[in-house]
Amino acid sequence: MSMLKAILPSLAFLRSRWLGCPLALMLTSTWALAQDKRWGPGEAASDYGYRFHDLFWLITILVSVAFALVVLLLAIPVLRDRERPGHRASFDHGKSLHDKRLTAVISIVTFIILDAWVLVIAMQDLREAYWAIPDAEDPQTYRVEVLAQQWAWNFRAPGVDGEFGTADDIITINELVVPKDRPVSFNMTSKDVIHALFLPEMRMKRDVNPGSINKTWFRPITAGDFTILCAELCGFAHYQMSGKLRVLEQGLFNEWEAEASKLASTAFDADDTEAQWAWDWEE
Amino acid sequence: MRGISWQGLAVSLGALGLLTSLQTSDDENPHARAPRGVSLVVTAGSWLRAPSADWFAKQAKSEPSRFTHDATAAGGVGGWVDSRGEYSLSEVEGEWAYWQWVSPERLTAGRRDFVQFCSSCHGLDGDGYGRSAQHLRPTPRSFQQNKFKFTKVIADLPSDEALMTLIKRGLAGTPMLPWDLSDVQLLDIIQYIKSLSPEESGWRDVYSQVGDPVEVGEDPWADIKERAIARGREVYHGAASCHLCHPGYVTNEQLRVLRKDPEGTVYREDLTYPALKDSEYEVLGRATKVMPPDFTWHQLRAGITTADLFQTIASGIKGTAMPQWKGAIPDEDLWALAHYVEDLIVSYKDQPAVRGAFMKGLRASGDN
Amino acid sequence: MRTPSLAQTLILSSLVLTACGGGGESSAPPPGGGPGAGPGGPSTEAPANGGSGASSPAAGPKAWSDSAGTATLSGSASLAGDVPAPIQVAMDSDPKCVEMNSGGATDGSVLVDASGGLQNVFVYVSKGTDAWTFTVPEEPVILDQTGCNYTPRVVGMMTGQALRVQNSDPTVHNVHTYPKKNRASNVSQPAGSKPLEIEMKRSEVLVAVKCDMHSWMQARVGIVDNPFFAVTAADGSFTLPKLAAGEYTVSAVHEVFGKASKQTITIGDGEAQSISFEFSK
Amino acid sequence: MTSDHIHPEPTTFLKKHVFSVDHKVIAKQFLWFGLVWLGIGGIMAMMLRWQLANPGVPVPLFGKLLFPRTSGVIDPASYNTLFTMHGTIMIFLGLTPAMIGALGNWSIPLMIGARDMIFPTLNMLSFWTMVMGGAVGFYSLFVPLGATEAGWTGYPTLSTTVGAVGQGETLWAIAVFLIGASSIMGGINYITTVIRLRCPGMHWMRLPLTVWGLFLTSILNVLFIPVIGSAMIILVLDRVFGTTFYVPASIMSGGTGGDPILYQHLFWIFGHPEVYILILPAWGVVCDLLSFFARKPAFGYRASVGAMVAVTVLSAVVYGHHMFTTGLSAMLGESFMLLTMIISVPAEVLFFNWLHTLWKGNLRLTTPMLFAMSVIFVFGLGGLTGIYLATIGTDIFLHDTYFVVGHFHLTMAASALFGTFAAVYFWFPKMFGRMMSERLGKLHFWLSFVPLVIVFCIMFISGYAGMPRRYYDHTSTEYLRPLQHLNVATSVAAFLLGAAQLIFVYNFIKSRWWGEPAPQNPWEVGTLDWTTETPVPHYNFKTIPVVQCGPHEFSNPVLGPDTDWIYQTEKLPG
Repeated sequence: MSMLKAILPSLAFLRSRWLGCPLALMLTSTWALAQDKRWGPGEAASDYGYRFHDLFWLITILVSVAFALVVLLLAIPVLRDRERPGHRASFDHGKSLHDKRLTAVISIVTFIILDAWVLVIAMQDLREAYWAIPDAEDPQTYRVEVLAQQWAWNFRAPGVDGEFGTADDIITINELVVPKDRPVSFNMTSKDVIHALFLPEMRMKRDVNPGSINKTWFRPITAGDFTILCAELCGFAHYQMSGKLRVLEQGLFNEWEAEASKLASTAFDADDTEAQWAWDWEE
Repeated sequence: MRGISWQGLAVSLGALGLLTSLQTSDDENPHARAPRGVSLVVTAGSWLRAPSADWFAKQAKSEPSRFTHDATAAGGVGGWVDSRGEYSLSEVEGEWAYWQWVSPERLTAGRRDFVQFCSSCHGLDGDGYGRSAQHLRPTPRSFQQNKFKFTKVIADLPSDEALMTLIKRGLAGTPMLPWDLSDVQLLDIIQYIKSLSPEESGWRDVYSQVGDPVEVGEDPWADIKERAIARGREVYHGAASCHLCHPGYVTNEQLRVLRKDPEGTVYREDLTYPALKDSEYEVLGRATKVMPPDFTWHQLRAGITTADLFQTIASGIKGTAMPQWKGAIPDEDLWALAHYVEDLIVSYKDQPAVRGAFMKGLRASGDN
Repeated sequence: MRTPSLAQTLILSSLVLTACGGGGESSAPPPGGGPGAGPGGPSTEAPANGGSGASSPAAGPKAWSDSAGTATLSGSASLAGDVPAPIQVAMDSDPKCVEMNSGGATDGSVLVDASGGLQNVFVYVSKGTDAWTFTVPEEPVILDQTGCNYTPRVVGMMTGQALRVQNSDPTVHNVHTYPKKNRASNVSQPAGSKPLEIEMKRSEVLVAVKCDMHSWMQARVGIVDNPFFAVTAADGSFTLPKLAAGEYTVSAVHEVFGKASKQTITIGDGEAQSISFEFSK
Repeated sequence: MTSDHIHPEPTTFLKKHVFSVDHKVIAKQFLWFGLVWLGIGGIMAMMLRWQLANPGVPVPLFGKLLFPRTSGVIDPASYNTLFTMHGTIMIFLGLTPAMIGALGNWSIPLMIGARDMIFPTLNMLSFWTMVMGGAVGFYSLFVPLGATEAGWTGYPTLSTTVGAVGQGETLWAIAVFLIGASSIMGGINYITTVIRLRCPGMHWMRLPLTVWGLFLTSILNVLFIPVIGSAMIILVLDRVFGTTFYVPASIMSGGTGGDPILYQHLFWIFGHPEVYILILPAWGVVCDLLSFFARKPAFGYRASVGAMVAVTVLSAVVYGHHMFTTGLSAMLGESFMLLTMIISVPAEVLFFNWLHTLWKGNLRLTTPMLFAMSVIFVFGLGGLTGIYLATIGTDIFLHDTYFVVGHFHLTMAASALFGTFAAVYFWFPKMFGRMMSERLGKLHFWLSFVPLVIVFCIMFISGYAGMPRRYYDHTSTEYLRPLQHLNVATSVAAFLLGAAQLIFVYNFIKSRWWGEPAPQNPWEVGTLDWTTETPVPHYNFKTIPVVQCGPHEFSNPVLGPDTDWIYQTEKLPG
């Protein structure tokens, strides 16, 4: 009886608004929310971002051709070789040497065109860009420590003195400011669960694991405000773990850094050791 | 062969039962937590034991001041003091103290949601030092301290509605997100949080008062924003002397004029920077310090509309150096301050170039 | 500004619909709807008195009358060791304060005279007054802010007595109390404001009062359940007049050096005794 | 082992229909079990799509019943639970029993000419262990402090007490363990049965490819399920007994700690073969059905078998591509990239053989044939998009976005599901003695196939546009808000897809009891399962058959013009 009572309101919903309501809701509400629709990831703002674009579209072309071939080879028999009176399939086990050779050749050629080509480019990309983490000793490199937590990004930059663990370290939450045209190098770890630092406009993503330090980098080439997202399920507020990445022109950045450092040292409480979490940068 | 298989089945069922029973034992206090530094071994067990209504019933007997026992109520056991409850009970020293009966089911539900959603920062026992709270400044609220910064009430404690509003809006620039939870869930969590007050403090203190958020009322400067900003600037650097803690957004010269100080008066060094202040908020027993925000730089936590700012300034920020201003200066000056601060935020925050030029202008002028 | 599309109108209406459908979230009234707390609930308890033990003996306390107080306890507090050099306080954040302390200002937390007498020690009877109930004086205790300092720096008052904080300075202060057992408050007091009345409902010895705007400004308030308390003078001396005959525990607390060891005395009618407290760094 | 010792047919209801040791009954049990769970998992998917299209809007019809505390709105925790359980249910409780449990139990003994599985009791135990796993998994939804919400991958430390304090996660791990145990029991049974119980003349190269697929799947099951089993046991130890295998020292205030990455390795050593565990039987079915309905021998039988064996072997060494962003060393990353690419070679061989089988055939476009051909389409789409993810350069951006969701749904979910549908439509007449409605079947096919392709193709666009997966509400982030229209479109297509399954349910139930009685061999196919009567008698074959030819002797000229097929028990003329 109580079960029935619990169900009844749902049924009332059914009676009063019938199917039209949920459907109308679904079709309209969120179309309107998305005022400016987007179909791609937008312009890349990092120097290696173009590599994703190039490789992606290269693969897309290759894959499209391959898939078109599959569909074609699927469609022709369907249209041509349908069962009809008097029609009989050709008998072919594909056992002949010719067939075996054909199989081998086609597979290997497909592999070379589809995979090996992409593979070579990808390895090149990795070595030249994604995994070419800049030297932390280089003064050009802007270093950032990331301490992820449920559900926020803690960033720490060394400030004007260029050293971590000092009073002028710039600590920000969910907001990162970096200089344009300088490599930004990350050392990342987490307080609790695995997160992933995802900068979509920079085409950068790397997991942030508790218990070990992960490294990654990018070099912004466009000034402006960008997005920081979390790309590894980190609990139920995962979707809210976003932040803002601000890329400033070099001159403006230096000013910003000086000011941020000064404010940081004003806010620094040397006795509050619990608040200090910088670590050594090891190569 | 068949016999052995049945035995295997029985054994696996038994093992399963054992595992589940290990987890569902309610005998121990789920708040019990090993001292910090002891490995997870000890803590894991207690983490997993979820309290049931029975648990609360037991607690009510052992801790009568936390949970009242009411034989007339259907559930037998219920809630604790909430001075805003509709069901008044006793009169203490001329003030009405109210009690609200909260069912153990709601407490249980509240605790579950608290553990699931809040405990990673606020700690399992609400001490404000969960795993994700390490190194975090400002610190998450400890519900054993019962001080709340941004509830915008003048009284000691916020009402349920005020807390709910805060949780729903979140605190900008902190891991306190705007939580997508339903009102029912939030109210249950809030009831549970109240029960975390230590004896004679917070919601378990008969002298505590619960207030509504500062009433916004009408903005006296609604149509004359420019004048409001000018007046706000005067109050900020004059009667209210906000620049003692927050940055002054004027040159020394201008400050002398605003404060009608004689020529040659010297103000604090770093006038254009905020000054670090003590707070009452503790981590591991040690009070932390809090930086008054530079409105052109830092993110404000509790909203940047004029009304939000008015409420925050009027009520002050509990536990920090920011005092209650309501009553200390006239409301229209509070509104003027709100307008001025809002103007600072709109004009300079998130615009590094503009802000840089503005601050440089202040600092470069003459005798700063 | 675009005109709202049909879609947006639909959302709005659907939101309203869902909002209407989503009611029923308010908490249910307690069964019976009546008062919820029964015997054993904290509501029926008298407000607890913290600290110095005011619990009543079975016989029940009787009202205190001044005629019973014939004994006098006097004494002194001293600091062992060297006299610490006064610490200069920089008041440059507020030129008004600098102006009022043109001779320079020193930190007033430790004031020791040449013979070692320690000023601003709060001395009170912490035990032995259970036999009486005391009426709380109606006149408030005054804590003035003058010259960017609290005057007096240490005050004592009875539980429930009002603390009136007034601002005689031409500048703004905020009165921030840091109690552990009482309600904390932090209210600003611009120049010319009317005095603030702060209530402390539980006894608590040495509640800090600070002004966050002028970080050097500090005061201490001792709140006790009986009228037997005193603050040591510049030479470290104090007097507790009008004690009744009996056995008492007397405690002394200093804001920097903390508690001195308690002393138990037995005093007879009309007697005068003297005790001394020694603090160390 | 092909002894003629036959137990009498059980007579009690319990022995006959519940605790039966007959492989046919167990196959039906697995089928019903799997279909019910596919339904539950599907409804969960519908709820997920509802939330994504209408963030924060109450679920219509049954929302208030399921989420009373939020008056019908899926809250973020429930959302996480839903997608975790959707994944777990679909893989472990839906496809595994329906594909491997039901299909394997049904077709292996029948197709190899055996009277039952070699270990009938183990077979029954396998089913009931899975039921127990399902029950524990289902119960985990209702325990205090919340159901599991760490994703079907259950990465620590989110799945340890650090991230999930509730018992749901523990029960989830136990459920996965139990289901794994069931799969191992099944796997051992299948392997031994195929090795030992093949009837005379059924040598390895005469096995139907379905059996090959199931055989290789079973090998993977037996090899790799123990790995996830151990991972789950360790997880339970960490959760319940306070060990720290997966919890690093840095987050537990001292002591010695473990490493959460250990779990990822363990999980994916199993997890990647799991993809092939689900897809290999589907491949086998597709190989066979294409040949059956194109009335043409399976092109390159040996090459197909070789390709499937190669995939089986390689599947164990490519798992690292799931962890490209985890922080693998550059050397490992590149090696895994290369290996992953190499696994596409056998897949290409299979595609080539499938397409060649169809070429110049005599196509009967029945429902099972349509589903089998659609596997080529969806697996082609899914497999080819795998290249983006195998390539680290593109994976860095696409990892953990909807691109991945689209990819793996097409490869392992849609392909395996359509393979299952093909198998169900194909064997239904033999199983239940009645024909399924072809008209409804084709309707079901088109209404499933088109929306399914739309759903997952839109996901490719969303993923390319940078939409991360496992987000409760994409409109809460400015960057993702302009992608909401994609979510809405996906959801609309997904609801159509979901609704189309009602046709299947109707068709299945109606045909099961009220369908047209099936002839002995409606599809005119020569494998051994079609040589027995319909319904299949107790112990399948009165006498153990003797195989004379391969399974795909279609349109063999020696058969003469009147017929284009021959039973495997018959000798080819001439």
